[in-house]
Amino acid sequence: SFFTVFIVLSALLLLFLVLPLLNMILNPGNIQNAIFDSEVINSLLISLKAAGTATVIALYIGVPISYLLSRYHFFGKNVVEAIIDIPMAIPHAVIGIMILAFYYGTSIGRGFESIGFKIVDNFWGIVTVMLYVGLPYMVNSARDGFLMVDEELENVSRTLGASRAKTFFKISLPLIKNNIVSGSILTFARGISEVGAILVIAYFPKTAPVLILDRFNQYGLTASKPISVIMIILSILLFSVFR
Amino acid sequence: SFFTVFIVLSALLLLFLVLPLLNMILNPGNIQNAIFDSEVINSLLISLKAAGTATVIALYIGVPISYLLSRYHFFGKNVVEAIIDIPMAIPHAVIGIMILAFYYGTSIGRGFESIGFKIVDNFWGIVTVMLYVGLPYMVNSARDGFLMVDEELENVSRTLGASRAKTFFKISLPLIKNNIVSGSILTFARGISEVGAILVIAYFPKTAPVLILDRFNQYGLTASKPISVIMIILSILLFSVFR
Amino acid sequence: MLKLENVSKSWKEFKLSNISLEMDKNYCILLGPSGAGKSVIIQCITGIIKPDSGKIYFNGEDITNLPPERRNFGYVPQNYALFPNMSVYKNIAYGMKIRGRSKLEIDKKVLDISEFLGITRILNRKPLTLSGGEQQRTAIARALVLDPKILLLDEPTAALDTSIKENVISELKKIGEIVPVVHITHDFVEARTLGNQIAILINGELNDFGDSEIFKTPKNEKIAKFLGYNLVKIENKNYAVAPEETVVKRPNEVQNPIEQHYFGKVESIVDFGYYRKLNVKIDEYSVKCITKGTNNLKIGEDVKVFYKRKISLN
Amino acid sequence: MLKLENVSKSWKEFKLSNISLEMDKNYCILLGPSGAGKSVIIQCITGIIKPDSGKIYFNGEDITNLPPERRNFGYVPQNYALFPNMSVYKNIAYGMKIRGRSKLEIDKKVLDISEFLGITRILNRKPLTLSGGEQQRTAIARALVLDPKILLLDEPTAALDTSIKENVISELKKIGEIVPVVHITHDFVEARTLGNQIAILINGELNDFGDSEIFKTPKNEKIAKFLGYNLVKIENKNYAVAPEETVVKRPNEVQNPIEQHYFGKVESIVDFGYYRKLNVKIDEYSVKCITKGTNNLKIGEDVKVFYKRKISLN
Repeated sequence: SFFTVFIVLSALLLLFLVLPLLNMILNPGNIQNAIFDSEVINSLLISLKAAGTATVIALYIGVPISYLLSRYHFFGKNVVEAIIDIPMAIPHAVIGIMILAFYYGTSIGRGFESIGFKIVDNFWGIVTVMLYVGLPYMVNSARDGFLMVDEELENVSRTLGASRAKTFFKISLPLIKNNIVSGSILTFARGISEVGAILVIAYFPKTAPVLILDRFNQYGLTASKPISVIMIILSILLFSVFR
Repeated sequence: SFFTVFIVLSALLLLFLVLPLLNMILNPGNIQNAIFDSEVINSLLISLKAAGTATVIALYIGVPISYLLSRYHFFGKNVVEAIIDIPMAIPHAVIGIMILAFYYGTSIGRGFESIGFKIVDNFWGIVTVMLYVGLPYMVNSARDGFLMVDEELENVSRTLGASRAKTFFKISLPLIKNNIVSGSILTFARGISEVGAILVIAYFPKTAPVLILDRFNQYGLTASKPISVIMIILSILLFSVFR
Repeated sequence: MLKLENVSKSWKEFKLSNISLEMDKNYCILLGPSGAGKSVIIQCITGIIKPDSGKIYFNGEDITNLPPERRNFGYVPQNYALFPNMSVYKNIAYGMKIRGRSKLEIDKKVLDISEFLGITRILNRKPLTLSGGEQQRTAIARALVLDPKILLLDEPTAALDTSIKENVISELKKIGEIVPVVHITHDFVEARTLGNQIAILINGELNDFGDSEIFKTPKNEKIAKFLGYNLVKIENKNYAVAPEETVVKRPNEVQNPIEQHYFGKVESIVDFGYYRKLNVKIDEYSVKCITKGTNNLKIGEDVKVFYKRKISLN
Repeated sequence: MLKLENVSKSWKEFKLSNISLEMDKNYCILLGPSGAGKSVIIQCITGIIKPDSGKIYFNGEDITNLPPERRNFGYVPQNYALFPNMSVYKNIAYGMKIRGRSKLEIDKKVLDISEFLGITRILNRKPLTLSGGEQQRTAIARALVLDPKILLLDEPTAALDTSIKENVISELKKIGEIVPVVHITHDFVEARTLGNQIAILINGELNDFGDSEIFKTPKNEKIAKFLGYNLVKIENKNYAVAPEETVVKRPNEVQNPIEQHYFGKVESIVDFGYYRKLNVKIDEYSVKCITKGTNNLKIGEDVKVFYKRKISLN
């Protein structure tokens, strides 16, 4: 019947998604080796540090615009919203090419270079890429939060004597704490997951995903499995917190 | 004041996101050459065909489960929802390793191989990866749609003489048309954007993102720009339809 | 006609306990406060949800396990649930199309029922563009066009402007003449005006069942309280006194000092225009009284209260 | 005290045109149907939105451009807008904390106001766990604790159960004795019971302003219609007749045949218990009449209708 067909198709989908993961976790290869492999540890540290840095920056520049977008209507608002979605629309490898072309091809980019801000094969290049791909997640999470905060709360706060800024920090921001946390986790997760754009901008210092590809290309599947399992565990931990 | 700071930070964010894109579109390099380059055309066709195939499959196996999830409460529902989010949680390169390890390392995988279903360096490998990373988008879009369809509509339809299956096809499905379309676009876009997992499973036949990385590594930035611009235009078109 | 036998059901936060009820072929009202489980009963009757135990019979036939699509009961939910992607015409025609009726037959019946309900001129509109009253008529038309064995209405006036409520009540009276109706509501006015049979449901239990007399003589304290009676204790016996069956006077206005009366003080007044509602403090009880709108008592005045009728609650 | 001078404002779908109004230090009601722009006026008074043109004065001082945080007007929105992450105590204390008052002073004032409003025992609860009535008291306490110059209430009973509405009205009367109130509503009962000054607002325009006499003598057709009067034409002159100022009798019951009367037919009856509302068709007009609940006329009966009072509407 109708129901049976639906349940069978659903089971198929679930198996397709979960079996590769289960197989990986049950046959992780030699994890011990990986844990004592300084290249693995370094790549993980670089991934975490870069993603963390990008997340903090995203917080500071992403929350203000999400507040403005949730509270005000202005001419060109949909253009602004479209700009924020750019990193989600464009293939990752292309994003790398775009950022590199901007850095090398424009006076602004060369200006950054001349003051010593390097991105090619540099930690800050990784941060730049992670920030670029992660910002939409931060902005969208925070905006969804602000949209759920009843504007009357802010109105009442002002009639009770709080200025606009005080109202933002005492009422609006505390109320979207959960959205800020989940926006940060998504931005962070998006960052450590990125590989396409990083391959273009900064093959070195190697992030964990780059190292996985590197090991796979040089030594094959078995060599890349243990690092992959570590990444899986890390990602699943992050997502459990998110939920 | 409070406002000024917010506007300045917002402007900064917008410039950061839009300038690389503008620079790329204004300095696309030699596009004409790219259009007459059969390797470029082939890679684009492979990307589109694989993403299209993955989207159609996602539609058939993704919509049923999203209906069940939106209508029924059952034991273990949150486990099912977590499984659906796996492809979003795990870094792309790792997904490639996972799928490959499953294909080579389990009897199910070898079963597929023995009946001639190949994934390594094969079109169907690309489809498999694209389906894997795209499914959550399809399921989540369709589920959001079904959740917005008032259950009373289905109840009334049944009191008016329509069976459960008729009600699904005559009432519920037509009402979430828009969600199905946007879920399909997101799945398709996610597919053509994927590169990390494809690098592991199927370097050949080259998809457009793989070709971009390939050209970049072999001939440098200038050689990879025209294909990138084509991908940008394609992605923006897709996203405009989506919005 | 419709018979519920020991129907019990837990559903979300609601719980029906052992409802037994036999409705005749007329206008039946299920009256109860919100959260009493009224909607669960109606959903059990439609067949959308199955009772945990108990049986439902229609004209003697056990329909407990019959799926909704095979009952032909008209159902109009509280929010009307019009199909938003279909025109009013297509909404009304939906059930007949499902049954595979001919284009001609559908057209004729849809026009007939639309004329009866006065919605002919909105047949091409989409539900979202309609007023609440028009949406309701469409939903009723969609049910009636199939000549249902019974029409089930879930709080039909709850989503409407108060201004058109009274018209709708009169319309429903007309509809009740062509099809048996089961109508659930928390509104006493609807129940009084429409109900040939009235069942009172409180906390998932059936508390009384009868004709509109049940408003006049509440059977027990729970019902009396629900219906807005004052519960008073006189010489250690409990009585229910309707607010409109009290008389409040200034002490010096009392003509007949033999009548039994109680001294009190006016605590609050709410002015409804045609009448006023007073709370009068008598001993430590607060007694609700209804007086004419022309009465000019003030808050804080001492008064004498008479009960024109007391209903004894054993 | 509070004076609006030619205030105009377009805001979302609402539009205020040229409102001038001077409110004294007492209980003022702004009465109007939903969508009349009542909320826009109150938001202009709080300072949350600025009028497009016109001035607002408080005790003679022009406050049109003063930001809300410097007005000290208490504001209680329709949904109460309690801060959901703070306890009742912290909600009430919020304004004093912002002002940097001492812990001791805050504690004392919060307890005082909580006692006055009877919410001492819920001070540690979170808003989401409160009933509608408790939420409202908390919102009022949060405003009153700052000794506001005026208290602004936006539809204070709209979000409440009908069962506690009457109590709330009595409470508001008490509050009105300690602080001047501007209260907007669409509810005639609130307006009649509470209003010392009543302004009638229809379609963003001020239609009448005065004391509760304005219910008795509608100034023009628009107001009469809004207040529920029958508009009747007698000898080519227009009159407003209140439904409660009609008498409906069977032709054979009429005692005094000299009185002016009209023949009609009962079209519909709605039974409110204490009274009944009839629609009587007279010529082609439908006239709303209120009769006693004990009246036993039936739909379709021929009747004679008398008007006890007619208000001439030039």
